[in-house]
Amino acid sequence: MDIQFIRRLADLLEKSSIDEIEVVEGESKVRLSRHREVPVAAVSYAVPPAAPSAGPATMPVAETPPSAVKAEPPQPEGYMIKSPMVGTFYRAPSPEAKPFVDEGSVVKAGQTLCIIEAMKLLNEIEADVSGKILKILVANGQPVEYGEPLFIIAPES
Amino acid sequence: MDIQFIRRLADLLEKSSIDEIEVVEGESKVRLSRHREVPVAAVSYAVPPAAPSAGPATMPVAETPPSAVKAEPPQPEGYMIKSPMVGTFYRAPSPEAKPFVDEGSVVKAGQTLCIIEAMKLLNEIEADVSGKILKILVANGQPVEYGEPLFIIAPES
Amino acid sequence: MFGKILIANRGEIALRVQRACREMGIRTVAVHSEPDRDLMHVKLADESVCIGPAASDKSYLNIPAVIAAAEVTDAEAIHPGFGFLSENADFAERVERSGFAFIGPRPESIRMMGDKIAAKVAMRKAGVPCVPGSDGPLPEDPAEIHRLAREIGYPVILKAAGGGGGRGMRVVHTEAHLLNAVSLTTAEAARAFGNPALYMEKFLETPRHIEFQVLCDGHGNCVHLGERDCSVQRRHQKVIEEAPAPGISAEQRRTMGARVAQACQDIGYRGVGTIEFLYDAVAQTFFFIEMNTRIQVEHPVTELITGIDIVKAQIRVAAGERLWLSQDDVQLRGHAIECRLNAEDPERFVPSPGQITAWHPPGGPGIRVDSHIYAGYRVPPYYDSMIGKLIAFGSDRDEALARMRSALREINIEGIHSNIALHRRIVDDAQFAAGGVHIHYLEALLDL
Amino acid sequence: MFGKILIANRGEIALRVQRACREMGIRTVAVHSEPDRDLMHVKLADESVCIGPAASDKSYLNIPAVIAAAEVTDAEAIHPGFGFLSENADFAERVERSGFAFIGPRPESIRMMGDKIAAKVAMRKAGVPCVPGSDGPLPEDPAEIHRLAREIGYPVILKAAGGGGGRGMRVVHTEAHLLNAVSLTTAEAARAFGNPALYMEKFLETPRHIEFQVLCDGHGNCVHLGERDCSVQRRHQKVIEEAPAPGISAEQRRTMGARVAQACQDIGYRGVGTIEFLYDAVAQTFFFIEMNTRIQVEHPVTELITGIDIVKAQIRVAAGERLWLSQDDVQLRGHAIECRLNAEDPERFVPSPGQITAWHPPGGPGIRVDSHIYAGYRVPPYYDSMIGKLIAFGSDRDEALARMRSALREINIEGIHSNIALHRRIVDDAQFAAGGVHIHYLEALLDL
Repeated sequence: MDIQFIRRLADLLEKSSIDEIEVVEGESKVRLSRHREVPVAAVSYAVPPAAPSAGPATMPVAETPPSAVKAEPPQPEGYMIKSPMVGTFYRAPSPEAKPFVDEGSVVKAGQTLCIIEAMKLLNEIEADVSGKILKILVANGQPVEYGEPLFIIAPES
Repeated sequence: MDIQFIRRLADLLEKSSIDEIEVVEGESKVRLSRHREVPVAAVSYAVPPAAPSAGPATMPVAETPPSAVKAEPPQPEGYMIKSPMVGTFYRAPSPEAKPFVDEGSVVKAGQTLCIIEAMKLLNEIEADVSGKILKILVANGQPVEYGEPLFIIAPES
Repeated sequence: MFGKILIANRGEIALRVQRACREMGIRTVAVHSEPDRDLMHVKLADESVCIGPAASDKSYLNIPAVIAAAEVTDAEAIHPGFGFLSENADFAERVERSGFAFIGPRPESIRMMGDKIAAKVAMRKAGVPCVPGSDGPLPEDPAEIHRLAREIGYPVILKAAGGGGGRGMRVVHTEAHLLNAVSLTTAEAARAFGNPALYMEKFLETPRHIEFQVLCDGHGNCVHLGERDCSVQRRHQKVIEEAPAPGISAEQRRTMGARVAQACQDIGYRGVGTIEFLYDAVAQTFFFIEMNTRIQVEHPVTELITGIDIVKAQIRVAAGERLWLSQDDVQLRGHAIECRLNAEDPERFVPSPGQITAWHPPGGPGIRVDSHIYAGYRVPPYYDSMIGKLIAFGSDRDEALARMRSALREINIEGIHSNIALHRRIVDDAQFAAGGVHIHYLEALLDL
Repeated sequence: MFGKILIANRGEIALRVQRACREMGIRTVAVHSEPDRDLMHVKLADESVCIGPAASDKSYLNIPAVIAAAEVTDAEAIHPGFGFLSENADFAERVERSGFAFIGPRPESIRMMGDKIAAKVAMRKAGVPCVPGSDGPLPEDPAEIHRLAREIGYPVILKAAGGGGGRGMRVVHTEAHLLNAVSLTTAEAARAFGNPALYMEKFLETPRHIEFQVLCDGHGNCVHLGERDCSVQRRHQKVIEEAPAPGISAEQRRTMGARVAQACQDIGYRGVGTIEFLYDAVAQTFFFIEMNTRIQVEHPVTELITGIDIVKAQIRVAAGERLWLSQDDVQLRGHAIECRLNAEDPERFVPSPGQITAWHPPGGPGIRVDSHIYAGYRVPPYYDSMIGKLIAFGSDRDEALARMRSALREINIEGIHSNIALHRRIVDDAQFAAGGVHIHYLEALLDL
C-alpha cells in the first residue's frame, strides 16, 4: 500500500460525496474520512461596526452575535442563576449599602442575591439553591436581558 | 484490490441511495461510507409544465433539465459524434434519397454521415474515425443543438 | 426626531420598521423572545434585548419587559408593529407614562376603536355610513325585535356583543325564524362569552372588503391615502390585497376618503389608521365595520401607488411633525397587488414551521419583497405563519397582475411548505383576474 | 404581437428580457454557450438551445448559430440584449433577411451611429450640440492646425480616428505644445491603429456624463424619457447611475429632450436608444458624444421614474405598434439610483468568478433587484463580471440614497468577491451624496 495509492484514495474522497474510505490489505489498513462543513448555507449578516463609542455602552451583549458568546473565556462549572427579567442589575439595596453577596459568599436558598430594576420597581432576585458564589457575571448598574447569566454557584452537596 | 475497483465502488455509492459499502476479499477489505445532505443549497427552478403539445415538439432536449439526460437508458459504449452546430438533422441528401448511413453501416473517416441544415445551408457532417455505426441518436428532420450527440461508432481497432 | 426606537414586534413588520429607521438615521433596539435570536432584524439591530421565553404572553405581550428594555437601552420611542401590543390601549398608556413616545394613536383613540359599539357611534356621528342595525343591545320585547328587523330589512345577522372573530353569529333570512334564532343565539352567547347581549345588523350576502388608509398628525390635520381591496380572504384572514380597489371611481374615492379623513379629524386621531368597510357593489354603498389603529400588513400596496412611505410617515407624526402634505399632494399612480406568504401546508392550511433550506425571492421591474426570512433561517412554531409579502406594481392592474404571475413563477422556498401554489392558482383564476371579487370568493374557489 | 422571441444574450439582461416576455405572454427561446446551461433564464425558458462552446466568438457572437437556433425553434423575433451582437448592423440585417424581426433599430441606424463621425454629422444636422472640433481629419498645414485650436479654444484633445476606448488620445493645454503633440500622436496612431489620421476636439476637464433615453416607433413618432446621470465611472465603465440627473432643470430637460427626440425622428430611428452627452456644469451646456442603439444596462432608473417598462416598449415597437404615448404622457416622479454589482476583487478590480454559496438580495420599499444569480450558481470566467443591479427608488434623491445605503447593508453574496464594499463607500461619500459629481470623481476617490 504505497503513498500513490493512498493519494488516489484521497483524491477520490475529495471529489466524491463520500465521507469515509477504509481499505485493509493483510496487515495493512488505511482509513480516510472527512467531516464536512455540513449545514445549509446560512446567510450571515454583517453586524454593524460598533460606533466609536459616543455614549455609554448600553447592552454590550446585544452588539455581538450570539455565537460569539461561546468564544468567551470558560466559566467555572456550577449552578447558573439567570435573570428572570429585563432591567438594571444592582448588587446592593442602595448606592451606599454593602453588596448582598460577594464572590466567595456562602448563601442559602431564598437569600437575596441582587436587585433588578425595571419600570422603577426594584425586584429582589433570590438564590434558588444553597451554596457558594463562585462568580458574579454582571457589574453593578449594568443592564441585563431575559435569561442572562448573573451568578455561578457551587451548590452544597 | 486496485484503485479502479474502488473508484467503481465510489461511483456506485454516489449514484445510489446506499450509505456504506464494505467488501472483504480474503485478507483485503474496503469500506466506503457517506453522510448525506451535504451540498450547498442550490436553488432549483420549476421547469414550466410542457404545454399540452399544441405545435410540433421543437426542441425536446431543451425542455428537460440537463441532469435528466443522465437518467436516459444507457447507450452502447463507443465513439460519439457530436453536432458541431445548431440546425436541422437530415439523414439523406434529399427526401427521396437513401440515408447516408444506417445502424450497422461500416464507415471510413471522412465519409459523410448526415447533413445539418442551418440558415438554408446544407452542412455535410463527416465521420472523423472509421468504424461501425452502433446507434443513430437523432431522427430525420429533428433539430439539434451544439454538442448534441448524433452517432455512436465502434471504432476500428 | 427620535434618536433611537425600540421595535416591540418580530418578523417581517419588525424588519420593515427597522428599514424605515435605518433610512431615517434612527438607531434601533430589537426586543425578542429566546427562540427569536436569529431573526434578521435582531441581527441587523444596533442593540437587541431578549425579553422572555417563546410564549408570547411572557415576551412580546409582556408589557413590563418591553418597557424595561426601552429603559435599559435609553430608547426614546416604541413602535408596536401590528398584532401583539399594537392595539392595547393600556400598553400605549404605560409607554407614555414611562416617558417614551408611543408610535401610534393616543390611548383614548385605541380604546374607542377597540369598543365596536363606541366606534360605530363615533363614525356615524362623523358622517361615515355604518351597517344599519340595532345600534345597541336588542330589546326584549318580541314585537320590538320584529319591528327592528323589518326596519333593517332581511336578511339580518345576530351578533353576540361579547363575540368576535366570526364566533357567536347567526344569519336570519325570514321573519318566521327570527325569534327562535334570537333565543338560540342568546343562549349560546351566554354560554360562550358569559354575556347574553345580542345586537342586530343588516346582513350583506356578497360584499367586498374595502378599506381606507388615513394619516393624521397630532395637530388636527388628516389626509387619506386612497383605498385597498382585501376581499380575498379565508376564515377572515386576508390572503391577497390590492390598491386601488377595482371599479371604485375617483369620485367615490374622493367622497368616502374625505369623510373618513374628516371623521379622524373629529375624533382627534393621530398616526396612521385603517377604516374598514363592507362594500355592496350593486348598490355602490360602503358600510363601516371597524377601524384598525395601527400599521396594516397590506400597507405596501398603498405605498406603491402613492409613493408615500407610510411607516416613515407614522414615525414622523409620532415625533410631533405637522403633516407635510395636503390631500391634493396625494396622487395615485399605477396599481399594486400583494400576496401574503405563509409557512403553511397548502392542503390543510396548518402552519409548517421548520428550517428554510433555500430562499430565492423574485426580482425585476415592479417587484417588491418584504420578508425577514433567509436561507438557513428556522421558522419557529410559536408565532404567526406569515413569512413575508410579495408585492407587484404596474402602470395598471393588468401589468401588476402579469408581474405577480411572473414573480410567482420565479419565487422559490425550500425546506418548509408555503402557500405559493395557492397564490398561483388565485392569480391565474379568471374571476380574480376580472377584478372585484367578494369576500366569499376564495372559499368558493377552494371548495371547487 | 410576437408569439415567441429568441433571446440572444446571457445573464442579467437575458433574464430581464425574459421577464418582459413572460409578462406579455410571449414564449422564450434561450440560446446559450456550453458552460451557461445553468443560467437562470435558461432554466426558466420555454425552450433552450446550446449554440456553441464557452468562447463568445463561437457562441454568443456566432451569427449563423443564433439564426439557426431561431429557425429550428420557429421563433419570430430576436432580442439582442446589450453587448455581443446588439450593435452589429450586419447581424441585424441577416436577422431581417432570414425573416425574423430584429428587436432594435433598423440596420442603417445602427451603422450610422457606429461611425462616430457620421453620427456627429447627423446629430449636428438635427440641432443636437456636439463638442466643438475639427469635424474631420486634421489639416496638414501647421498654421491651419493652430487656427483651428484657437477657434476651438484650449485645452483641446487630439484623437486618433482609428482609436477608441480611451486609447490614442492626447490633451494639449497651450499653443506651445500643439504641433509637437500632433506629430507624437500621429506617429503613435500610425503604429497602434495603422491609421495616422487625427481629429481635434475641445477638451472638457471635469464634465458629467448625462444621457437621454428615447423611444421611437417605426412610424416616425419619438418621445424622450428624460435623462440619466452616469458620471460615476472607472476606466470608462459606469459604476453607479441615477435619474433624473442632479441639478438639471425641467427646462433643460424639456429643451434637450425635444432636440434628441427630433433628431431621432429626423434619422428615422426605431426602437429604444440612448444619446450620450458630456455636460459642462458651469456653462450648463451639453455636448453629444455618441448614441447607443440598444437597451442600456442602466435602463431601470428611467423605468422607475417614468413608470414605463422600456423592454416591453422595445418589443412593442419592434412588433410594429404605433407609439401609445405622447411626450406629455411621460411624467417623471421620484428619483432612482442603480449600483452595478460585479463579481470582482474589491482591491484590484479583476474578475472573481466561482460558485456563489449564499445570495441574499435586499428588499423592502423602493428596492428593485435585477440579477440572474442564485445560491449554488457558478459565475463562469468567460464573460462580463456583472452579476446584477441593485436599484433604489424614492420620492426624492435623499430617500433613494437612504434606501440604497440601507439595501447595501442587507445585501449578502458569499463564495465570490464583489464590489459591494466599493458601492458602500461611494454612497457614504459626502461628495457623491451632494450630487453632480464629474466623470473623474471615482478615480480621484480611489486614489485617496
